[in-house]
Amino acid sequence: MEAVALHISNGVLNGPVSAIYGVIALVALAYCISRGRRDLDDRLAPMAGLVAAFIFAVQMLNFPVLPGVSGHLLGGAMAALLVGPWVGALCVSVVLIVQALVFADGGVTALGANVTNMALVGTAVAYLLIALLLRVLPRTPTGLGITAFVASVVAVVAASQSFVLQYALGGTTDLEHYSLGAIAGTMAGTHILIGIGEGLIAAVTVVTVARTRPDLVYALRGLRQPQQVTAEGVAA
Amino acid sequence: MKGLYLDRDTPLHRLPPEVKIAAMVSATVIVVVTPREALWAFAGYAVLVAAVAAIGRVPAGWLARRSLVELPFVLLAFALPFLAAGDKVTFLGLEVSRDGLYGGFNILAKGTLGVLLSLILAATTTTRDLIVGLDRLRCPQIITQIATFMLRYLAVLGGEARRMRIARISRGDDPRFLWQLRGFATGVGALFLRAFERGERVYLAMVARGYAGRMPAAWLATGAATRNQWLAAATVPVAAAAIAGTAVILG
Amino acid sequence: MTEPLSLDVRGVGYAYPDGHVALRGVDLSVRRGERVALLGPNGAGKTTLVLHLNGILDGGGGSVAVGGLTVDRDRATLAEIRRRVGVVFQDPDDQLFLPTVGEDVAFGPANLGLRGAELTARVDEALAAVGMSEHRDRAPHHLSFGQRRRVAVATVLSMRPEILVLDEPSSNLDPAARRELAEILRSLPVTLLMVTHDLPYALELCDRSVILDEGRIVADAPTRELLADPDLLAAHRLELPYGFAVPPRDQSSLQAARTT
Amino acid sequence: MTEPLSLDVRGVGYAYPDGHVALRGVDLSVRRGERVALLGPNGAGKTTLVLHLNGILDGGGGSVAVGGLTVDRDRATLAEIRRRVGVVFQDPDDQLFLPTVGEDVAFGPANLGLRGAELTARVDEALAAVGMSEHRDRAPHHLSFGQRRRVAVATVLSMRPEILVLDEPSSNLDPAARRELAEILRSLPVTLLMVTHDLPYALELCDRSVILDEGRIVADAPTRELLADPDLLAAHRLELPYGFAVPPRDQSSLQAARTT
Ligand SMILES: Nc1ncnc2c1ncn2[C@@H]1O[C@H](COP(=O)(O)OP(=O)(O)OP(=O)(O)O)[C@@H](O)[C@H]1O
Ligand SMILES: Nc1ncnc2c1ncn2[C@@H]1O[C@H](COP(=O)(O)OP(=O)(O)OP(=O)(O)O)[C@@H](O)[C@H]1O
Ligand SMILES: [Mg+2]
Ligand SMILES: [Mg+2]
Repeated sequence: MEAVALHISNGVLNGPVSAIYGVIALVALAYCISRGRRDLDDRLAPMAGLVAAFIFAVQMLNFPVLPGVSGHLLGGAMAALLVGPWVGALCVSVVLIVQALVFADGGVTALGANVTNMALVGTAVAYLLIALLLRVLPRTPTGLGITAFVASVVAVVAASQSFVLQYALGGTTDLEHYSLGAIAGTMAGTHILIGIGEGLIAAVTVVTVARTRPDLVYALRGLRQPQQVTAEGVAA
Repeated sequence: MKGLYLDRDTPLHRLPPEVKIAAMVSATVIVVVTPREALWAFAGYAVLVAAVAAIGRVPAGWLARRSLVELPFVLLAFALPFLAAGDKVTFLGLEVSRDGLYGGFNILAKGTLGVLLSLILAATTTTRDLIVGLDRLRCPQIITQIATFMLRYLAVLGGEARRMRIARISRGDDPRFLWQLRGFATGVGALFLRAFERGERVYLAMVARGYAGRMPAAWLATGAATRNQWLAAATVPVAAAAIAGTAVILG
Repeated sequence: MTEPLSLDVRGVGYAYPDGHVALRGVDLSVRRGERVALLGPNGAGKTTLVLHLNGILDGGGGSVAVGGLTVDRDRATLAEIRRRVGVVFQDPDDQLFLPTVGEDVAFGPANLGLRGAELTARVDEALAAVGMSEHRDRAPHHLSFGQRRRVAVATVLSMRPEILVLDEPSSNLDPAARRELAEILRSLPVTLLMVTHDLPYALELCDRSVILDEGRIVADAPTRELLADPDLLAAHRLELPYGFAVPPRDQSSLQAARTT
Repeated sequence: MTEPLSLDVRGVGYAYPDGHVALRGVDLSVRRGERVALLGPNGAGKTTLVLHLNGILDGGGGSVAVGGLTVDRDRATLAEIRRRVGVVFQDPDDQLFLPTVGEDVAFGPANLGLRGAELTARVDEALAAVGMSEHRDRAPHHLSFGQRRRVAVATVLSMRPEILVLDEPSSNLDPAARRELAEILRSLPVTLLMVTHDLPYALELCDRSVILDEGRIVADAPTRELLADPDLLAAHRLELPYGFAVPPRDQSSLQAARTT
């Protein structure tokens, strides 16, 4: 498969499948909006903007994975770690919407499919893993770094498999030399490499933030309360 | 952030953003649902797109260069005739799959037309207006809010990266590449944090001036679309639908 | 007291997320229409205190009330408080974010619900007050630092707040702009809290001064008295600048008369 | 002349990418060891001129030479010029970028090749000079504005440049820090160009002053003479602050004697 850029353009998927995914994406986003609204306070609103901007910027860096094959980062895991699953999914969706409208990157009719792969599947898988890993790993910057890395790799591969599924359901052309299994295998292979690159960036970013501003990491929420300071001193 | 906006003064530029978005999306949907065998419908669309581009004074060369984002899918389109299943036909002296040939054409034509329509929208509408348009199309506020901040933060990221560069070169450092300092990664982390803290202060300053989630631009920008403007913009999807309809009936 | 205090700060403490304690129990009350200078060394906690006055920072204990309304997390109360208190930040780059100067100055009043001609009039007036009318359509980040500071002041003047809180408004202003700002501030019928390191400026504008040091209020007295106490000043890294002599009282009121 | 000029600016013009013209032919020469104040209203082009002195901006015509070396795009020359000229920017956020104060102050001398104990000594000395030694391990962006300004000064002091260019170094400093900085600057055997809006500070530190307005040098004279010409000052939005009187000459030299 040459097309590893996950921004599916118009005409790759047939009408019904595009429409079904459009509906799936709309319903899921509506749910994310209702959950995300509660999260989006004075701290998270600017963070959500920055996470979206950061994902936007790193998605512009297309880097070669194999000769003739290039891919880009997806950012779902980093979003889930920093702003949580609901706002995280919204951030990635905003990136995809703006890319489709402003940079003609990814077709508007494939927006539902693109949102499903990168914003929904990517963020959901990442957040499940994060929730799991943070239960076993220590809640230290190192633990968080490992979590970010693993979640990124798995989420990227999961997003690529979601694309394979869409192609199997509604690809406008059947392929003969490639069985579905082979396509899935190739996609997984290249996306493990992309995932490793993404995992490194996500890990370093999240670790830097966790070191200086642990209050900003959604995944560490509830660990820190504002300290009470009185004339007598700092209360524990 | 400017995006792909081309600063001109044309009827297309003056059209309110919400009608342009609606027209672009509906025209794209019509293109995508057109049966791929209706070859000449695509020729009709191409003429339509060229006409719209001409009204917006969007140069053809610019469109050609910018549509390279579609490249991976073009490669897929050219590969499909050789990879796809089904009967074989001879095309330009090569034995290829008929289904693959159609499939390749399908992706190429629909993909290209879609990209061109998006590019025309991007060339005639500023990013800020696009958000105003989304807001007027009843896009949930949380989405437009994140989008506004995203555009704002792209500028902050750029600004902070520039400041960091000046800080370094003026103290005797000689970077060939911005993030060479302590490896790409630490640079990214530091930039992220710095941009966040700047953006956080900016956000708090906005809140201090009464910001509550909606940019005044959404209601200040010169009036929402009039009926006539909706009608004018509707000509594009309507023309596309006419082409599609004719193609289906005749084909 | 019949009228509620404009600002009523009681026992406010604050520690930054990295654990650094900035405020250790601040008490301060300001009556309506008073003009108070907030003095103190670098790192004393002045900016941190300012950020508490409209609920941007909180949660470290103590309470802040503005015109009788207590700052808490309730959105409606916060919105009302932010409508009353206008804050000019120390760093103009934190304050300006829109693509043009005009839009930035219109942002606050637009959020208050102003539209059309009324909004335009507010913007014109605020820009004229800081001498930036001709730069209305330029991008704020393409201005000089001092020009940005002036626009930052305009973004808050245009909101006509009841209480004006300024964090070092005169820094980076050219001398004429510094005096013009003093004239504007003197002419406004508002409660004023001004952070400054410029003691002559404090004397010129504010009858009362408080000194904040290490997160506590350590002095609160008429400015003229404070400036006459070199030991107190020296204990908090304050001192009168080279060449400056506190003008006799009558001359200072003369000066005030001349400029109004 | 036997010795090359420290700074030799000839006919420098500059327009920003958005078309705004900031400099329209600036001529300025500064001899070695001179201390010159650069005065002028907001938006006059002072910062733009400063950014030309170490080649951060260029290409608008004219030439800049530093100690005989002409600023051009050649990497080696630029590196040498940046080693000689230390610039303290108007906005401390433009200066500080490393995770801790100590690293930031060490960055410049480390680029000059210093290592180990020598480097540590430089950093200690520079931080002590601005009174920030105890904040060595903190993150610069978690400091107060005035603390950041002090660290910004330290990052350049630690490089011991031959020519020190400071863009409003005293703004946001508390009064004691302002005086301490004056003492440091007076004690350094360097060529000094200081942008300031603080005329008493200019008088205290610099014998010579130039006024820049609308991108041109409009006056160049001993500071004392300039400040005695109210019409000239007023024409360029400069004026002496409230309560300030130019001290008689002997007192000013007394003051200088007292502090050295
Ligand atoms: N974001 C931050 N994170 C951690 N500590 C901080 C932060 N901002 C300020 N501080 C610390 O809190 C203390 C008070 O800072 P604040 O900015 O309120 O001082 P200030 O009185 O305004 O000083 P200045 O006159 O320099 O502006 C200082 O010791 C400072 O180092
Ligand atoms: N990045 C920029 N893009 C466009 N114009 C700019 C930019 N920076 C400054 N200018 C303009 O160039 C002129 C000179 O600006 P400069 O920053 O040099 O002024 P300054 O003398 O340092 O003023 P201040 O005392 O306010 O710091 C001003 O009119 C300003 O608006
Ligand atoms: Mg402060
Ligand atoms: Mg300047």
